[in-house]
Amino acid sequence: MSEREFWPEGVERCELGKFLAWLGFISIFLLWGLYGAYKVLGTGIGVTALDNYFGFGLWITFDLAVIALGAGAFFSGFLRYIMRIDELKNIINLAVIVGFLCYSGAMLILVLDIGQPLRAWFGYWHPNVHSMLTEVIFCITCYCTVLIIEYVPLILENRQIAKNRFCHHLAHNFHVYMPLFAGIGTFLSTFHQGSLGGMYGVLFGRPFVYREGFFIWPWTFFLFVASAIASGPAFTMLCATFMEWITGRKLVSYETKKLMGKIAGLLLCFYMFFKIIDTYAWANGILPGMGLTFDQMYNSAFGYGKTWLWLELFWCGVIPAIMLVTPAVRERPALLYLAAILDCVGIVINRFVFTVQALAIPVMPFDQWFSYFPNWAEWSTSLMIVAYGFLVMSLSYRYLPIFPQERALNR
Amino acid sequence: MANSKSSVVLPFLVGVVASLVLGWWAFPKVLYSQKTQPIRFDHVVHVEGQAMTCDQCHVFRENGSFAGLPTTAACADCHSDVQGEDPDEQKFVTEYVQKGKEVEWLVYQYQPDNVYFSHIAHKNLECTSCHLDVAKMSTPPVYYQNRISGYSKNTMKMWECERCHAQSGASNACFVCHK
Amino acid sequence: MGLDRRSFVALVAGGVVGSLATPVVWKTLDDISIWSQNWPWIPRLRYGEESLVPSLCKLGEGAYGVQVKLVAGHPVAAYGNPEHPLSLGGICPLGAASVQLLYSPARVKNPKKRVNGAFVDISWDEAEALLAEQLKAAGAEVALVSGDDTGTAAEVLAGLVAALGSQESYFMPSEGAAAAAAVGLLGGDGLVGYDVEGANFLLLLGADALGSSGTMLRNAKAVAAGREQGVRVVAVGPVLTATAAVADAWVPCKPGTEGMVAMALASLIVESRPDGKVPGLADFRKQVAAFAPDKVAAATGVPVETLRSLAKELLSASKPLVVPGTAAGQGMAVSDAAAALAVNVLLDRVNVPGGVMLLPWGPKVVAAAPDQKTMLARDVLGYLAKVAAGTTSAPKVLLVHGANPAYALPDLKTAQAALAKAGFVVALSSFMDETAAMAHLILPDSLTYERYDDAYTPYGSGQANYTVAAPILKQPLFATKAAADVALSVAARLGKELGFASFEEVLKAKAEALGADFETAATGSVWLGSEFVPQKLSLAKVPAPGAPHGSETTVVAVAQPKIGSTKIATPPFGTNGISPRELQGKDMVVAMNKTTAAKLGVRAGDAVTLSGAGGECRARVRVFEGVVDGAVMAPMGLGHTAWDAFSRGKGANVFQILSAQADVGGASRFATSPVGVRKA
Amino acid sequence: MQQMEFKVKWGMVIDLDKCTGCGACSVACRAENNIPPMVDASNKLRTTDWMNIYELNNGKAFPHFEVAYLPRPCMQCGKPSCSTVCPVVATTKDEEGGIVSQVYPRCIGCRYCMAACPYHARYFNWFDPVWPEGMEKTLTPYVSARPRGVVEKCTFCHHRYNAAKEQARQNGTDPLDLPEDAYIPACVEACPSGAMVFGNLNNPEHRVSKLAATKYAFRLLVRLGTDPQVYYYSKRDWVRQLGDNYLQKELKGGEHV
Repeated sequence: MSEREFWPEGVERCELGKFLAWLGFISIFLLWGLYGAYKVLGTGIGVTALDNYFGFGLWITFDLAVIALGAGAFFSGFLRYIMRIDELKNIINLAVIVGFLCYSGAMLILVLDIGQPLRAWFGYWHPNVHSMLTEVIFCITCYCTVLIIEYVPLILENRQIAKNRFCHHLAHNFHVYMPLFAGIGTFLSTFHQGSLGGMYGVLFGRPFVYREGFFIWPWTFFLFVASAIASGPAFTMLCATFMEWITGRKLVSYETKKLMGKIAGLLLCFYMFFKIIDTYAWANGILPGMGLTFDQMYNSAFGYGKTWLWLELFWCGVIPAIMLVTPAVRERPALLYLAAILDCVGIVINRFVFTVQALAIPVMPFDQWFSYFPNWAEWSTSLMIVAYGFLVMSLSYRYLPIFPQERALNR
Repeated sequence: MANSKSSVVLPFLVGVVASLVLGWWAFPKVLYSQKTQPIRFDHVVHVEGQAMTCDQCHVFRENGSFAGLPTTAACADCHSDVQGEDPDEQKFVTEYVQKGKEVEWLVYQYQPDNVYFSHIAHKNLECTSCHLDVAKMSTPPVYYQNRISGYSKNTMKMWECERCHAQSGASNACFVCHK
Repeated sequence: MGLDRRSFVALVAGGVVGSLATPVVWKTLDDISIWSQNWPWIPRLRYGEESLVPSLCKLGEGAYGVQVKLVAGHPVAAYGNPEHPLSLGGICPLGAASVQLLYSPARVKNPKKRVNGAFVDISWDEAEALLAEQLKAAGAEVALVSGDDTGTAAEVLAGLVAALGSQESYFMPSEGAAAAAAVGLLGGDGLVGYDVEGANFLLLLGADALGSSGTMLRNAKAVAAGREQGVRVVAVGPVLTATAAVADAWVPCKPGTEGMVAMALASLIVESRPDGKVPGLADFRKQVAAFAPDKVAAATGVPVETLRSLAKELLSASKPLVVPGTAAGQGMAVSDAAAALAVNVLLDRVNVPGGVMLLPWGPKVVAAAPDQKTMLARDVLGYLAKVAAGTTSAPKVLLVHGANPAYALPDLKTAQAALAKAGFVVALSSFMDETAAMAHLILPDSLTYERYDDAYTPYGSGQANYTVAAPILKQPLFATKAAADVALSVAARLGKELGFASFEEVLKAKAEALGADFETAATGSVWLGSEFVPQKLSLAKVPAPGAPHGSETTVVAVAQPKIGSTKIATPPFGTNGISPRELQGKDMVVAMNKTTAAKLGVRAGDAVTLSGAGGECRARVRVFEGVVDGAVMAPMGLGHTAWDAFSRGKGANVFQILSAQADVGGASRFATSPVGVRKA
Repeated sequence: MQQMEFKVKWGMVIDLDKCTGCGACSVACRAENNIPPMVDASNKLRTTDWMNIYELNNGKAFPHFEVAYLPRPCMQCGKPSCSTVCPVVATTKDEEGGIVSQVYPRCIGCRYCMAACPYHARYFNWFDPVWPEGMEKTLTPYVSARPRGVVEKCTFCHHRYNAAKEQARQNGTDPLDLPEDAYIPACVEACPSGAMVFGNLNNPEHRVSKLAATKYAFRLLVRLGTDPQVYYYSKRDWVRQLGDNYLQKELKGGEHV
């Protein structure tokens, strides 16, 4: 049996040698990351650049960012299966895989990030119901399971596996119940995206992230949900485009991409509207209440200047929001992709400042600013997760029929 | 179809039963190692033979802390020389008393360093509500040690402490028992 | 019966389902997490009966009582001793780390001799035989440097040296020696103390009395208690010391001008007290005439109004007390101490409650030994300088006891050269310090907790006192031996009997000489003396304080027990206490104010080279406004080259740039020194 | 979450006009609580100092410059920002006395509590603890040695509270009505400057409650709502002002602290 027979029906893939070379390239990063992980798990988190001021750093930023960007999975699923936007069937499989990679990757990073991974199950056995993190642990693990359930039928649809009747039926049955899983996923995902925001919003000892009393306590909950669904679809669409660029094949119709862009744009407008109000209310309400000023929250000498704010809210917020809701912009691929990239970058910056800048700001008046820059142990392991994503995605692309339009578009 | 069903159900049930047997019977045997005390201390000889009371050896100190097991020096108050015929007593005197060494007794209720237990706060309870009733034993029971955690099999688990505290209205705050 | 694939899958599935109903998964999961809570490579705790045993802490300057907590007979922590008059329950950072210091990686664990440049372990018998042989060969050309100026061990060692025919026994420099010399200049005699508890206005002329100098624990306790009764504290000095930080006022003065401030105050006091009946007042009037406030103001940087108000406060306070000193806790000029004493005399504050107390010298029990007064008056710096210069012959055997002269002396290169010239250097040191590292023979001293030790009236005590510490451990942890016992044993080998078989016997004799009961003293009860030596002090010969250094910039050395002392380097438990204000990375941090930094053309964070008369060292600049113009504040205790990883290679040793400036009575001042600063 | 009320509330008052910043409290704490020594402690963001000492200054130029030293134990907040966020109930404020607990065998090392605490009172074990050879024999029996990967913090020497209660039981007195000074943490005991006072804030007879009630007492960052059980004391206005954040206009009134 030739390797070709494992490919989805009617599509072309590159030579096996080339593919293996590509996997070899990816493996360099995987191996480097595994070495980093070995050092972290074997000797302690001290090998990273994290410290007692920056207990959260690149890893948590990475986790929050990929979880936000992976929101394309649940939100596309929600629109496709619950809201019945049929057009999205062309990209829903990709969205599911991206989501799965983002969530499973985040969980792998968390294994490294917590000091005692052998006790990780305490989150279930000894939960503190008042902690937002408990909610996050519950929802992320449950949602990751849902994503696995959503991913499994895709695997079963492999041409050779599907020949097995049981697998074929199983895949079919999964598909039948997909709206149910999409519903559960939407529920779980909304909650934990919110809880992630809530995790910060409740930190009343951290004036940069603490939010209360505006709409409802803590309103970062909703801002995180909104920002995730505003960037997730854009990221999924970018993934498709990136894969097209690498493989040289058309995978998703531009119409679908435009639709994803439009969805992202509308949600980004919604998010930016509230985020700007939030920022204003924070600067003029919460901060003065704590005896602090807006200016005290920024310090460019340590790398936490207002540039980040401008980048996040204006250049990667307002600008892409306007671009994405403008039909003329969406018609031009370069502008659509640019806007989508800006959208994603803005959300990543948001997660970064919430995680790192929040901790860099001295709260006690006699305390001082400190800088944090991740070291090799954090970069290598984070890149390992990216490489893991590339690996799974490469295999999925080569062997699974994830793009229903591929045959037609490349005819 | 019937044939295919039986070829699934029967092996499945066999699997279930086999794992139940292995899990409940074999697993504990593998999990615990067995140890015996370095000296076969005979409580009966002391309690019945010499009419000693528990608190003659297991004393509270002046600051309210509990001495637990007596030191070699305390035992040597009586056993400075061999008193009887028991080979373990002889061993104790020659190996420990004369060399000034402490016996590494195996404590059935061994709790790790992160647990704080105040005996004086529990002094109204019977010793045997937590400890094995060794006072009636001539030979100390076998000590089962968990190969993974290193604990004694008899070590009280946290939920047991918590249950009693809850029932008696004592605080279950973490720092009541942890350090 | 064949097992097809399907049945096998079913069997496995059944096994998995069944096992979920057994403890296998759950118990293993639980046990693994319990394992992670008690990892075998994490040390276990030791339990047992607890007790508190009194002892002494002599790791810093001075000495005070501590209590050591024993668990099952093993020491685990040291606390202050509330019963001890110099602790009153307080403890210094070195004392708090003293139990762990028993296991310091820097400890010398057995005698060592140098063979071809490297140390070789030898037995005690061999070591003592070697020392005896060397001493025999040296004849009278033997010298001793000791850092133990309160203990009788130094007396035993000095007795050995004297028995061999040498008078070259010295203490390391101290404030106590300078203060005693000042008393001598005014015609008095005795150990100097301050009744801090009784004073209600404390003028600290340079002394970091609550931070590093004298009986600092007891001073701090006294001041804290006095605060509520309205006691005022004013700290005069070039830098904002720990004491100045909590004083009611800090009066900055140029480095080394505290004596001139005292003279200016004296001139104001003399003016307002024309009827004073102090002996020698007429001569003193002439002397202070040169120190009129307006003249002094420019030289010291202290405004005339401040001088006047200080004088007024001294005059109006019912129990004022002037305490001289330096931020370095040593290197005080005798003339400065004399000027401060003169103010106390003018105010009639000698041997009165709340005043300067002149206390009896400790009794001598080793007949051959020089007495305490003689020892304290000898100038080790002068001796070593002459040895280095070749004007005095180098000793053939140099005994170094409880001191680290290769690290902790000004003009360090000179001191090191003198040590290098000595024929055979014997380090009676508990640790591999810089002196031990260059010695020919190391005879490791036991630490106080492992042997007998004692302390008689450390400098600053308001009352004569004597503390005996009995060994806490039944035997030393390593093959170490009390230096005094080594001296007695070697003396016996040489046939120069010192009259005692053991150090314990010496201490018994000491206690008896004081009228103290040895048995109670050895169980922690401190003997207190109530005698004062009657004094006939005269102001006729108060010397003029030395003029400040001509240099534009002056380094001001600041001692902080948290970093270490002249005797010990930063202990393992001390590294955390060293802040970025003192050490950044591997660089010592020196502080100067904005004006000085601008003048020198340096900025915060700049690496600079400091150059003194004796050498250079590297530092980083910190801009700190608690330093007078023209002064550079430098932390002491850094820059060790021996010891262990906890202290070695961290920062620079400020003694490298401190140089001694000759002062009256052959003594020298070195707490502040001229320094050049340039960008590195 | 509801703030728990306690009959006994252990508290500390630190007189910043007395503290010389000598560091004895910090070393005593280290010895008492089995905090391992650090060979290289130059990166202060990686050191473990349950009792950390800050240097404060009035920001003025020479010669009007002043400093104050501020030892910072765990504030044992009435409304802790840390314990509420812990996902696994490893840190709680649930015991009579109001000491915020930290249970090492429960902690999973997520460090969320560290992110939550604005006082930087929490420390992470970045590596397994190492004592120089033999020094592990000086470990006290009071506090378990922590493995890598868990968070730790000051507990007001909680073991001394336990010991005081045992002593009270032995003496037949009420363990919840301890006399003043029956229980004091190691830092307070060590302090040579008499700057630290410890006792029951709810007992009006105890010195802490008297000092805490004076106009010179203040607490750190109360505006955030943490309600600390550690008070500071200074007669110097500028020192008290540094206890919390104030807007310029708030300082003009003079009634700020």
